Amino acid sequence: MTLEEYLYYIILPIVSFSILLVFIRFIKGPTISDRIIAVDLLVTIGIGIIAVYSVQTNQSTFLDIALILALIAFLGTVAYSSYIQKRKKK
Amino acid sequence: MISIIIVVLATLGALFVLLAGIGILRMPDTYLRMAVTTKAATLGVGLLLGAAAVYFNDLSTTTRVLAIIVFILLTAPVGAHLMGRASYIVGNKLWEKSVMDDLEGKYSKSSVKDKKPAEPDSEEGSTIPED
Amino acid sequence: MTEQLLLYPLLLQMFLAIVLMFSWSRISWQKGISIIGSFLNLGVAVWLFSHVWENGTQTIQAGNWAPPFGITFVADSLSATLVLLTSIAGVAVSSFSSASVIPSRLKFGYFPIFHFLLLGLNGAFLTGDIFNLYVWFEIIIITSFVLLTIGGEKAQLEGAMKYFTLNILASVIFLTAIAVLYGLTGSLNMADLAGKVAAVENRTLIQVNALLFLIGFGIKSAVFPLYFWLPASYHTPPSAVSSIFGGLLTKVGVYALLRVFTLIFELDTFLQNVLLTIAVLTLFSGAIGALVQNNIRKMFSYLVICHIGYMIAGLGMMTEVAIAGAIFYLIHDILVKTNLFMVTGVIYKLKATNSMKKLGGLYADQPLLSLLFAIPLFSLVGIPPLSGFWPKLSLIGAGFETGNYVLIGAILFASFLTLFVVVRFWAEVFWKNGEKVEKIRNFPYFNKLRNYKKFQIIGPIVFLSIITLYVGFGAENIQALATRISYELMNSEGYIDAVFSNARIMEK
Amino acid sequence: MRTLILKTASNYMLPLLLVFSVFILLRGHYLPGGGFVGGLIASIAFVLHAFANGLETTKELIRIHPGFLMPTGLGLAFVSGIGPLFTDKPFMTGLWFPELPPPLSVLGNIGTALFFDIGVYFVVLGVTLTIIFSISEST
Amino acid sequence: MKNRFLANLLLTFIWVALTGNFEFANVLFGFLLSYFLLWVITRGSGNVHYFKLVPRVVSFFFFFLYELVKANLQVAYEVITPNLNMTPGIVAVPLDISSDFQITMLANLITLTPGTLSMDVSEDKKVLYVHSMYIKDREEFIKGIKNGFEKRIIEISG
Amino acid sequence: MEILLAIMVGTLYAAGIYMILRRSLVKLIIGIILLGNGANLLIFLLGRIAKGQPPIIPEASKTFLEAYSDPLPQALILTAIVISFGLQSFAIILVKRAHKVVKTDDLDEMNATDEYS
Amino acid sequence: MLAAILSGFLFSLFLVVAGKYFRGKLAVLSAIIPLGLFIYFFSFIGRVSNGEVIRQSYEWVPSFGLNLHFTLDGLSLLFSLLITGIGFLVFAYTASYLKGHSYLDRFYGYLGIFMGAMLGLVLSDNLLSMFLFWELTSISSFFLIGFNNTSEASRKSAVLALAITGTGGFLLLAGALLLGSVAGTYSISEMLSLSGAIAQSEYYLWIVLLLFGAAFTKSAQFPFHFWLPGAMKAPTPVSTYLHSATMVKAGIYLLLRFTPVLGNTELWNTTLIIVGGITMFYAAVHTLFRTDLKGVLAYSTISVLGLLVFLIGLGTQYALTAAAVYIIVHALYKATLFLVTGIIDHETGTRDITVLSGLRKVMWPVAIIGFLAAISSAGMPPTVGFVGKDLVYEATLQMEEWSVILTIIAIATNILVLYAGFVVGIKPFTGKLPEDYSKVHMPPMLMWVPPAILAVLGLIVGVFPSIIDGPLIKPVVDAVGGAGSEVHLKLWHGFNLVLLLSAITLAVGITLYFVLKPSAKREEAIAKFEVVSPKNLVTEFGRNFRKLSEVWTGLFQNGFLRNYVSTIILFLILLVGYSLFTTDRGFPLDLTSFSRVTYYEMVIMGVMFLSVLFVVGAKSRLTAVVAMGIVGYAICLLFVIYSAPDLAMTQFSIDTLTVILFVLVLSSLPKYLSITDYKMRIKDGILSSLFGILITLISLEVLAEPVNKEISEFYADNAYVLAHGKNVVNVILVDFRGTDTLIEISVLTVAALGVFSLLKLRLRKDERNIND
Ligand code: NA
Ligand code: NA
Repeated sequence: MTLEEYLYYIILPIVSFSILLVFIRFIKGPTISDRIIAVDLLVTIGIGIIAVYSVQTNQSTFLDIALILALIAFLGTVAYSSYIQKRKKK
Repeated sequence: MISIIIVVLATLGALFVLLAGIGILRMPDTYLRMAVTTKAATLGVGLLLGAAAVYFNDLSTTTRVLAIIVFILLTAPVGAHLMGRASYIVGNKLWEKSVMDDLEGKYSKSSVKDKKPAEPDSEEGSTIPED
Repeated sequence: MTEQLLLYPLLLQMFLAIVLMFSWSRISWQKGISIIGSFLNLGVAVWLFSHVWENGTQTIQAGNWAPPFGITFVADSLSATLVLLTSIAGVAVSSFSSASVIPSRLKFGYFPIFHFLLLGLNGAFLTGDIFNLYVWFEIIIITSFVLLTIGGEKAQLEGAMKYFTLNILASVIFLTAIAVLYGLTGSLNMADLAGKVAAVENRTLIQVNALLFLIGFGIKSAVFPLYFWLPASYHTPPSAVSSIFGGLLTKVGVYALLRVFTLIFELDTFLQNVLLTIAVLTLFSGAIGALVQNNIRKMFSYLVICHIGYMIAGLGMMTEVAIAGAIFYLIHDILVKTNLFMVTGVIYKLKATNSMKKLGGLYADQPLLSLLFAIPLFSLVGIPPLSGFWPKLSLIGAGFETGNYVLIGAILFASFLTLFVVVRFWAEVFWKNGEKVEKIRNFPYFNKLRNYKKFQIIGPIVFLSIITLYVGFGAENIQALATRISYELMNSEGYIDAVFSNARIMEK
Repeated sequence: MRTLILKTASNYMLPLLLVFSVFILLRGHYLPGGGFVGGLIASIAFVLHAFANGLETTKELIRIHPGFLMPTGLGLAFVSGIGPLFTDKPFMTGLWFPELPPPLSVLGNIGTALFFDIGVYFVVLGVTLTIIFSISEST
Repeated sequence: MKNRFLANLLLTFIWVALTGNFEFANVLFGFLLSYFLLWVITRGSGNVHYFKLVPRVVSFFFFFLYELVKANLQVAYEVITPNLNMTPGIVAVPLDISSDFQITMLANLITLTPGTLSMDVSEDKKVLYVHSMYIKDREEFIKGIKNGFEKRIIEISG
Repeated sequence: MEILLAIMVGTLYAAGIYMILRRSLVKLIIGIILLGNGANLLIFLLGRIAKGQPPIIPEASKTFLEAYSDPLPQALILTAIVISFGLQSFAIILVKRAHKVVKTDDLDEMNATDEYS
Repeated sequence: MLAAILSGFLFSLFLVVAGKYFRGKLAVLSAIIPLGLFIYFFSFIGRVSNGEVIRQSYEWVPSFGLNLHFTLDGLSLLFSLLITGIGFLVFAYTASYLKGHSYLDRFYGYLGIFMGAMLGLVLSDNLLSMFLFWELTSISSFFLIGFNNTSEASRKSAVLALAITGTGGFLLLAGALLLGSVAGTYSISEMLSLSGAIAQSEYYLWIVLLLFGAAFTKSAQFPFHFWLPGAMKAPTPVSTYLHSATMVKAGIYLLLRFTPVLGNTELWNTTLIIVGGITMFYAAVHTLFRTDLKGVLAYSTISVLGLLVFLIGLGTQYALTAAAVYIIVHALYKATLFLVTGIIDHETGTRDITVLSGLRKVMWPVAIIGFLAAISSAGMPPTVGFVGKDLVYEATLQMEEWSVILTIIAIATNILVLYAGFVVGIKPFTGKLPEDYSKVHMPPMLMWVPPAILAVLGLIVGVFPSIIDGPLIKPVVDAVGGAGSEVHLKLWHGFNLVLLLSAITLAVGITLYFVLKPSAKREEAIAKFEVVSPKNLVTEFGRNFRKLSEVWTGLFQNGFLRNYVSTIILFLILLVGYSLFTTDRGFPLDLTSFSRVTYYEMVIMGVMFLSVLFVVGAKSRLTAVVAMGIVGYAICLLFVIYSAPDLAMTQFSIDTLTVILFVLVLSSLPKYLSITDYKMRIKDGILSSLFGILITLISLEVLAEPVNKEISEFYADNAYVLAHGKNVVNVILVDFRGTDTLIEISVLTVAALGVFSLLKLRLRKDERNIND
């Protein structure tokens, strides 16, 4: 089994499956916080997928996207949390 | 040799990611979900990125991978902190088997004390416009 | 100097917009820059027009990339004419705005945005690239959207929501059409597309693609049943804004339809029938819509719709005479509608209302102004020999030639209702004794304005009226232009040749 | 939203993100990135700072009005577009300058395209900040 | 001044690392760029504390990694086994450390290690509220943190 | 794969229109965003897709050595995305302002401009 | 001739500038213009009566075939003389009638335009220029009818008149264009030789019907006649000039002018006889029921117009001669009666025939004038009216078919016209002078001399009809019925059937006058029947049409954005769907060309798909926004997988920013609304699903088509070599297609400016009132 195959048949399925699990949590909620946490986790796993995919396709360029994801996704969380609190205050 | 390292890193990473997935699904309250996922995912993704760094085996890629990992380490806990705090303020209940809550009453009197048990996914807030 | 002449209208407007942004808080500077700049632009447009008239279609390859690889700009007679008309309307509205728009609005970027709008219009008329056209459309949308909401009062916002949503819908459909077109041909250059579209074997897809363009541009041109955004919004912004909208915005859609359906797609019978049906229903709906309005700006808004029908009719018949009629009408309509919305602005300034019921007595109060206003009004109706009359000759004539009797009926019907509506407008607003409307305190009544401001407001109306009279009495010249444009459109090889063989790529 | 933890973290992230945004901007011609993304990241850096420290602090930090960045960037892009006109080349023709001395040599080939991209960077930064700041101020 | 210089150096390093180009020209460019950016964002206000960070972050990193892995395994066990045998709760942990940086670092470390989550810091910066999955005894838990991460942080940041 | 993407594009278009047809202003904006995403993906899809071949010329070479994906649709989409962003941000603010002035989020209550007056 | 026509226009233009000087004593000077023109045209009588046709031509808009070609033949000469002659008198009369009126200058302005237009109309040899002047007469008459513009009735009448004549104008336009395209020319004189071919053309019916429409509306034929009584709201000089002597005769002129081109067919003659016959009788009967002097005159005018149409329909040389004479007759006596009415109105302040009497005691010259006109209208010898009436009877009697019926109608009409003439010309002056009017005095000279001239002229021509037969009538008959006509007018034909009929007419008419006094009761009585009158039918139609317009307009522009969107989408689905499915072919779907589906792509797509559904179904705004975030991130991942790193970066950054924007804005918004009912959701669901399916099908079909990558390859080959960049997408953005980018950042800038102004600009309270 080559590395590519290993990634394709073992690693990516596991990660993809995790995505599904997280997405189920997103669907189930029940609170908005749970959903936001789920989305946050999805993005983080997305970084992982990109890492694996860059290896699989031999394109290190994709890692730059992962870099941006890592930097920016955080801001979404900041915004959401600020929003939930703001709503509560009223 | 290098492939083996990659395989090991990738496998471990994938497993930790999976762990985070199972964790977020199984854990009974928001805080516990967060507690599990923040780190499992961070570690898992870190390992996957490490695998990539090893695979490409050049300096600029490695530094970029390190940068990503640093960024995640920097931002993930801050994010978790913000969400945890926000959830608590909003009134997300702790799991019923929780043993203590030192934060109780620390936020404004109204918000936590008379917390309506977190309205599952209802619209937060009133219909009165703010301004 | 003249090699890149066709870009000057664009560059000048962009330059103006940037300079105006830098003079953000200095309103009086902005007024001066805008008016002087508009005159400069008029000069450039006249220059470009005469250059194109004498030397034929001009092209420029932006970035010095050979077509179809870079973005091509093309000024054929149609484009040059529309750029000229835009610059004429630009001069008028720029001056009109500087005296009529309230200072609070001017302080928030009115002028830069206005020049971005003119930039967008010029760009849309000059580009030879379909995606680039999309981008120009977007700047037109966003600028018009901002101008529509500037000041943000209730009616403006409501109108803007509808305007925005439907125009975005149009953009999405346009973009969808571009996607399909690119998927089929791999090209974006319109001259290049002409050949590549013809070579596609799947004609059904080409027809579908043409329909998507038709609907996208149809929304922008405000034809039936796609016009809803227009009556919902045109009466809400300051009249200066309404006038540039009324004169030019829908015309961009018409221009795009003309361009796309003469250059890229062949009009088959089905498409022709679709266009003709649309034209008939547009004439009908617009006319009777105008009939029931009490707000005079709304009334003119519906007339904008109605008269788009003439141009679509011309396109739908697809004969040289018919297209010439559409072009003549286009020229006439830009001048007259711009003017009329300014007229509504002056009326508002005189009486502080736009309600036909409340208005009145204008003829007694302002006889000379009334006579002045009569020029665009009766030109709109097309009382011969005023400008609106001539294109109808071509259109009806072409209708007989092609046997489109229902269309002729619709043209006559719309003409009649236009006449009726305008005449009733005259009777109500100019003749009737107005209700005693209570004077509003602090309202900038026209009579209270300083003389130079009055001039800035009336001057543009006089300016456009004179040009309109020229179009009417000098119809021979305008018809010569319309015929030439029509010829160029119907024989698009000239356009394609100009893009490809005249393309001058300099040493890299 | 001002928690100590976020505030501290954001103070460290600001310069980091800015460096990163310039990095993305400058490499755009060779690798993924460019003026857009660069500008977006830079603006996100300031927005984050504003979230954590309050808008006033961030505005003090930037000092110039973000609105000013828009005409500046637009002007820069415009000038690099019309530059070629003065050498009798069409609008937007790329002009390339001779090799530069260090440290600017790291930028590689310098041409109007680079200035254009920098213009884009400023516009995007100015636009985003104007929008976000205006909203924050009005709520 | 010294602070800024160190921060400048750190940013330069990051620049060089990002670009992966260690030529002198690039280092110089990175330095000038960082200098400019720092000038932009530190005019008027703010003491940016980079300079203190560099060595400590590096040395601390490995300790942290160890904690991370160890605790992850613990959580993994919890997640994978059928029953949930947790005793979660929120504990107020009194702090000895006082600087913003230290507190933030501690909080983040606590969050990153499994089972625990920093919820908030009190207004007076004296208390850190921590949510944990396993609380057998409050004092014992507090002691664990104080002897673990907090002690380490004090050590490395003096 | 293309077939899935095509279905996805259709879904985005459908969902976008459906959301625009709701009465809430916020839903309207969401609808517009969905439509925009749909259109972008459509350009992407019809420009033909390719896996793992970013249109970036390898470091040591002057041109592509192997297959690359079509860069033009990507550039078009990039432009479209950014433009949509500008429009959407303005629309979002408009919703805010409209709500403040008109005092409703309900589009059905925003029809005064179409009444005969 | 051009100068003659233009003089009217130039005069009006001159008044715009110098109007205020013409409001006072100078007003009478304006009559010099029509007088001069009258003399000018008068000078042509000799040449024209010798059969000469004078032509002048100027090129104007040759590309439309519209040139100013003027022809002066008998027909146009007769009309020109009427226009300028009556014009002269009316101009002079007006100076006194509207003396001191503050808008006197405007009035002259309109009159000037009208006169010019009317001259242009009758002199044009070019069909299009004729139409042009035709329209100008309508417009100028609109301004004249509405001259008392503060009165609502005046305004309504003006609008109504223009609506009817305007309709006719458009029919004329269509007819002219059709005729022009059939004949291949717009020159009427050239058409003369083509009349056979035109009559054979398949469009002949349409041409005739369109021209009839124009003529009937302009000349107030049943059922379009009703605008004319309404037009009596105009000041009396207008009624005199336009509505009896000239403009209403434009339709008659048109019919006469086209008789040689289109006439002599059964369609032509029968229609004209029927319409003219109905009109003349119907209108004549109506005169019995009017109490307003001008009302009576209006209906009698309509009746005469009907008679003229009727005569043209008869088409014989006699009939045409009768028509030509009657045009003069009518102009002379009807103008007189109108002017007299104007004097009465001016001096007494009323036109109510039931209260007017005995005025001879205070204004005997006027009484004489009225009497002369009345007997002329009655057709009593020795007036010119007698000559005219005799000719009519001769014409009807000469007909081979239906002559009895036609004659009876003619007699009945004449009786009633006589009645009308007496009521207006005699009744006000006879009997006792009411107390109220004892102070009434003579009008100024300027007012009674013009009608006097006309009345005397009527008498002179009646006694010596040969004055006009050679110089005026014969050329008309030649022009219309073909050269070489024999026209000899005589007052006395000897005792014959015609004389008997005349006697009967007079006897019955005079009896009727004495028996049937005008009364308000009768007028009210007939009003009950007015419900079904053409006027009411038209106004009713107008009202219903307006309602329909409101319904139609409201149906589409109903204020609900979602209806607008659904209409547009439905339209798109129907058109595109039709086009996609009607072509007979299999659906070309080539699955083999597609790439392999991997599970991770399926997972991403699945997540994305579910998120979209989640967005759609979300009950909470924030949930929807969060789910939108997932959609965006999923797209970002797709971009990564399909080799678009730049897109992925941008998509991700922009998605995040959008989330921030939403979050900042949402916090000030109220609850997420879910108000639409179940049915609506189903309906919208179906509509949007169809739309989505359509897009999917189109894209799949496009994917099956061959690809052309010429341009992309050029980019790939030259990105580094020529543009010095390796990220081709970026090179496209900043170089190959840099213009796009430049505009795109402009879009962003404008959006930001818009946001800024939207959030920061607060109009002051007083500014908010300014909707401008
Ligand atoms: Na063609
Ligand atoms: Na008309």
